[in-house]
Amino acid sequence: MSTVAVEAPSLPEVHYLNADYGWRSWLFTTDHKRIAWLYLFSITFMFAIGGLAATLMRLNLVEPSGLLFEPASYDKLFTAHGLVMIFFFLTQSIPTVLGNFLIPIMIGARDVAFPKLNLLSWYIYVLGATIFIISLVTGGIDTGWTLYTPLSTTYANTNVLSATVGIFITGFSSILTGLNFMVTIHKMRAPGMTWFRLPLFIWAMYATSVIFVLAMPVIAITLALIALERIWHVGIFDPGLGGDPILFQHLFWFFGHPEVYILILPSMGVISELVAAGCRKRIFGYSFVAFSSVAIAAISFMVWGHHMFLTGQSVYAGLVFSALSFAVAIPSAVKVFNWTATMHKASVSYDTPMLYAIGFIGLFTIGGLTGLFLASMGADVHLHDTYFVVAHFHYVMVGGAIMGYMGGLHLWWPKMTGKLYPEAWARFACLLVFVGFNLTFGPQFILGYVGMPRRYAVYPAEFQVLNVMSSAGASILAVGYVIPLIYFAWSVFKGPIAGPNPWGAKGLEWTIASPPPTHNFHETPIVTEEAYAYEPEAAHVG
Amino acid sequence: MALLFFPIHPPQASSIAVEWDYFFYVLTAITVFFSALIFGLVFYFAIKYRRKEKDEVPPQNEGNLPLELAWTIIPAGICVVLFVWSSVLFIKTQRPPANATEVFVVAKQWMWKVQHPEGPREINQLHVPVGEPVKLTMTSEDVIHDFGVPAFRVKKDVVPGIYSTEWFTPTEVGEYHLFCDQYCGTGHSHMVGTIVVMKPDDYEHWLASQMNVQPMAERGQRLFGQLGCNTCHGEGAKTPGPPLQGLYGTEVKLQNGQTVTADDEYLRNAVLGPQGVAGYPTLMPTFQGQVNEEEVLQLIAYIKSLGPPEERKVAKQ
Amino acid sequence: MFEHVHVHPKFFYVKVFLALIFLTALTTAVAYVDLGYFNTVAALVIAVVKASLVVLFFMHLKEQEGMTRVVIVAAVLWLAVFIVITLSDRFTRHWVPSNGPWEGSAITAPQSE
Amino acid sequence: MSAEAQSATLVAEQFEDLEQQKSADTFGMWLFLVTEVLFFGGLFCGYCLYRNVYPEAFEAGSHLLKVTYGAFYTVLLICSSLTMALGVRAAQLRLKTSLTVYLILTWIMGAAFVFIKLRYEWYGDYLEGLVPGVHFAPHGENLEIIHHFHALLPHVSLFFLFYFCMTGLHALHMVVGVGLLTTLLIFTQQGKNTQGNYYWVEMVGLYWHFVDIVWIFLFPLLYLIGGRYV
Repeated sequence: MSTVAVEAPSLPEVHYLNADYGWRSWLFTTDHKRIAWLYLFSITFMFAIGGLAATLMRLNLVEPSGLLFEPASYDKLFTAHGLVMIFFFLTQSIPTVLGNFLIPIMIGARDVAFPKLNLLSWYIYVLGATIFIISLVTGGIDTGWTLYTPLSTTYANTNVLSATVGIFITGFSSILTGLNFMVTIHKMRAPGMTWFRLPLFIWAMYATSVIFVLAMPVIAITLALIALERIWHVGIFDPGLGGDPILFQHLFWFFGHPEVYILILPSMGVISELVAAGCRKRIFGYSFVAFSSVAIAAISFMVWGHHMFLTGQSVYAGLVFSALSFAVAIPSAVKVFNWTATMHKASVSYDTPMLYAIGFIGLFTIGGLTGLFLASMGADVHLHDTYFVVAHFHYVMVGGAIMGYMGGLHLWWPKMTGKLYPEAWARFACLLVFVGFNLTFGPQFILGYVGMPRRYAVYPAEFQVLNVMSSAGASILAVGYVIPLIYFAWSVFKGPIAGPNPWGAKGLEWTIASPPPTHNFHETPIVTEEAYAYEPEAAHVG
Repeated sequence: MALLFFPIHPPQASSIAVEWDYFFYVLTAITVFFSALIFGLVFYFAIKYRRKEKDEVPPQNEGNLPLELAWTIIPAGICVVLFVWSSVLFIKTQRPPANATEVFVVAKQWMWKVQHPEGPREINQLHVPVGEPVKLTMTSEDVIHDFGVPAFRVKKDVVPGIYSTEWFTPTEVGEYHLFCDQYCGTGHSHMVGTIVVMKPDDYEHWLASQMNVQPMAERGQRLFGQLGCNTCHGEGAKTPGPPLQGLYGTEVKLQNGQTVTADDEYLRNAVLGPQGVAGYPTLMPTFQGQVNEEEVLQLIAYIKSLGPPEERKVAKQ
Repeated sequence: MFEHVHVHPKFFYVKVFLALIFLTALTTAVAYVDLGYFNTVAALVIAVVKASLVVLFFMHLKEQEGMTRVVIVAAVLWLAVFIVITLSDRFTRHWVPSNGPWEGSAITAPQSE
Repeated sequence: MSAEAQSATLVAEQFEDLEQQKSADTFGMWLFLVTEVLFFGGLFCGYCLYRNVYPEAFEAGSHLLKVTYGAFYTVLLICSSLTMALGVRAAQLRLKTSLTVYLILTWIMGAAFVFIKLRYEWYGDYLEGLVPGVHFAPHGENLEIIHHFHALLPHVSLFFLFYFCMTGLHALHMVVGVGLLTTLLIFTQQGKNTQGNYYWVEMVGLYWHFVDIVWIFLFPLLYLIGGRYV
């Protein structure tokens, strides 16, 4: 039953955006949809900071001797880029914006389980981000986002302390968000909404929340230990006092590797939705895709040592980590194959969300496969800490996570605002992102293979051509990210009215008005069918 | 390979590099194959099954169990093969041959300090003869560094408080990049050097041309005297400490009942933070702060020079 | 609404309490006897028993729904994985892998100098 | 039934009924405790590692602690857990007076724990120079063992690092717990906890028991293992 609007749609008279006015109605709101907006604004701001740092870095690398900065400043730039993007943008991006907005609606609830806690999470995030930004503008931090000891505890003389305090605080925002989502998904589902009727986005968000709850506390205590060591020099990571610097890496990566799945899993969930909506088809092998999310979350906790093959970690521990790292590739492969199979004999739309989904599937495949190089200990001996690693995780984080986030924003923007964005501009921006992205990070695979180490402010002259290509790509990529900012803002005021279901997609969120009313549903919905229950034309006509 | 304006291939200058590249090519082939497959299918489906009418809904299907199993098991099989292959390769890189020439590396912010047992010392340079395995024993004075040589396809973190080892057999004469691959602070990108691989004759010539060299063991012996180690560990010392002749490589019984092998790492710990050896009073003070990492290595070289474990006889200097 | 909640008699809690006090005395006493390695084992086993008593009876885990139990087991399991693997690295760090059957003499040179 | 109307005001608007709200809140609390397990877990992991690397130093460190304190705290916390559990029972039975009494007893024991820990034990440790780090210089009783292995000193300092971190984090949780009990007492006086919605008491109880469990592990790990018979 496709309900593509025929008559001119109109906005509902009362919806969550106009139910109340004034800054109080936003800053003290407990409506999950408004909290999603609060996050959207704050993380876009952080993305701008992280993006600016990236732009300056790429600009600097145009010259082998550094175009703009001394190494000291360059080091602060890449540290700021990494920390901002990981802890203040990607971790929040899909969960707090799309997750907050959609989870209650998709499961047929009025709100998340703990709306006040939800708002509190945002305030904690803002507090942490503010402290972090202050530490950046008052001198920055130059340890790399991995904060390896003893560099971060003893030798760095930048604002390590205030930056770690900022991240520490933000971590609690994520813990509370994860807890909130888990309880919501468990306890707030509408009648009839069984686990296997849930949209795959919910499965992915659930897996992500599990990681939030289990991994984030560990980074919190680790950062606390860094602070302790820095203030009192107690020796926990200082070999001179009997400490073990590699223990820090264990603690860090026990959090750090699940963290990268926090970044990619939600995006996988979004892609499932985009592919289903863009193909008007049930996702091929629903239960395999659902369980692969859970499998990824579970295995992700046991692979952290593949970041440490060359640190002097035990070869035997390395073997275990390597084997498990290969194992985590399999559920990811299963997802990719299933998305591809979904497109078989489908009705593939060329709307922007589907274009992002197609981009994601390809780029994530490359990102995932190059991960095999780094999961294998033998290949890691040469590729570790080179630009190959940088290229690999950007294919996953940018080509994967951010493509998914952008695609999701485009799919649900009409739902969030009730307005349509200009489709032509959106497709153009998507193309720019795809081209710019590949030009930026493709050459970095070669750079890494040739041997250029990451985090180099200056580099041997023979690497220049590839670096210039990469920087050129980055400028295209930057334009690709600025254009949506402009047309999204435009669409809120001038965009055509979208109607409740502009894509003819399935799912509870498309059954309610756009923008939705404050409590989402006028009556608690009763779910009687599976997710993506598209009905073929024949049935429709008959 | 200078077909393009930029290098696409690092020099292949060690025995491991050949094997490594072979593995890398296979991985690359797998990556290209699957990426092309997925891209190809996605684009093909996107074009062939494009939406033709605005409210078209395609026929639905649930999935296909054999297909699901196929694309679970085939990648798993590939992963198993790759895992075994890569692990074998890795273990080779981790176990230096016994006849390797030893070179000692101490990293500090931001330079590489190299000592050859024969005496020459270098900074940010390492001269080695072609065709002979070289084993590096490395440690750091401050933060974690990483000794990486792209042309040899080897690298290893250099961690303070630990001796890490790395080995390679250079196969091509030439000069190659040495990079610090682990971010180590402001001067990270300046912590680079050159590995000079020379013909054996040239290498001998180079060794001979180094002026005023004193072998590491001799330096160690001088330090041994200066630090007063003789007082307890020397011959006929009044307050006897454990004798050091022929100690290297033997088993040592500690006061806590454990037995450890007297290797480089044990000796380093014994100098910097002595543990009681069974049968002797624990009088030895710590030398932490009095000797730097290079000097510790010289002391170890001296103790090592006092004879191999088999012959427990006094090596008279 | 809450009428069907199961209320335990006071003595139920007092029994658990007495068991906990007894185990505390036991663990303290055992610590004064030199059992070598077994001291650690005994202390940990007693601690686990005490913790289980608290979780099962004071915290009513026995009466919680299945999912809560899964969550608790998962947390403990995760912590165990974390600690065990981290320790396994530290204590096998000095093991050098022995020759494998796959190795020719090309790589590993003769073991004598 | 008036209870029906009464409960309607207790249900937050996102929930369908009190049953759903209760089960969501309880599940949320258990999840929170899971995050706490992993929060402490980082410290436990570090402790296990160093304890196995430097067993003598950790035993020596343990020897310098006063086991009387450890045992006393354990008994105190177990007692407070009992009163807390009985408090939850009283709330289930809607007995306002007994609930108040049990909560006050728990409060007193919790506060006593924190007070004795800070005022006597930690302060005593401080006077004996047991604060870890570069200034670590023990000069109290039982130091023969350290003189015997003077090279152990930095590693004993590591033991005290874990001792202060773990008991400190635990004490911090006790302070929070005492704060929660205070709030509960106020609510109880307002009659909020004895009208059927006892689960606020139950959730604070869960937290309180969890903090007790942490101590159940800290006591043998820090005060007992290997440190008593040397």
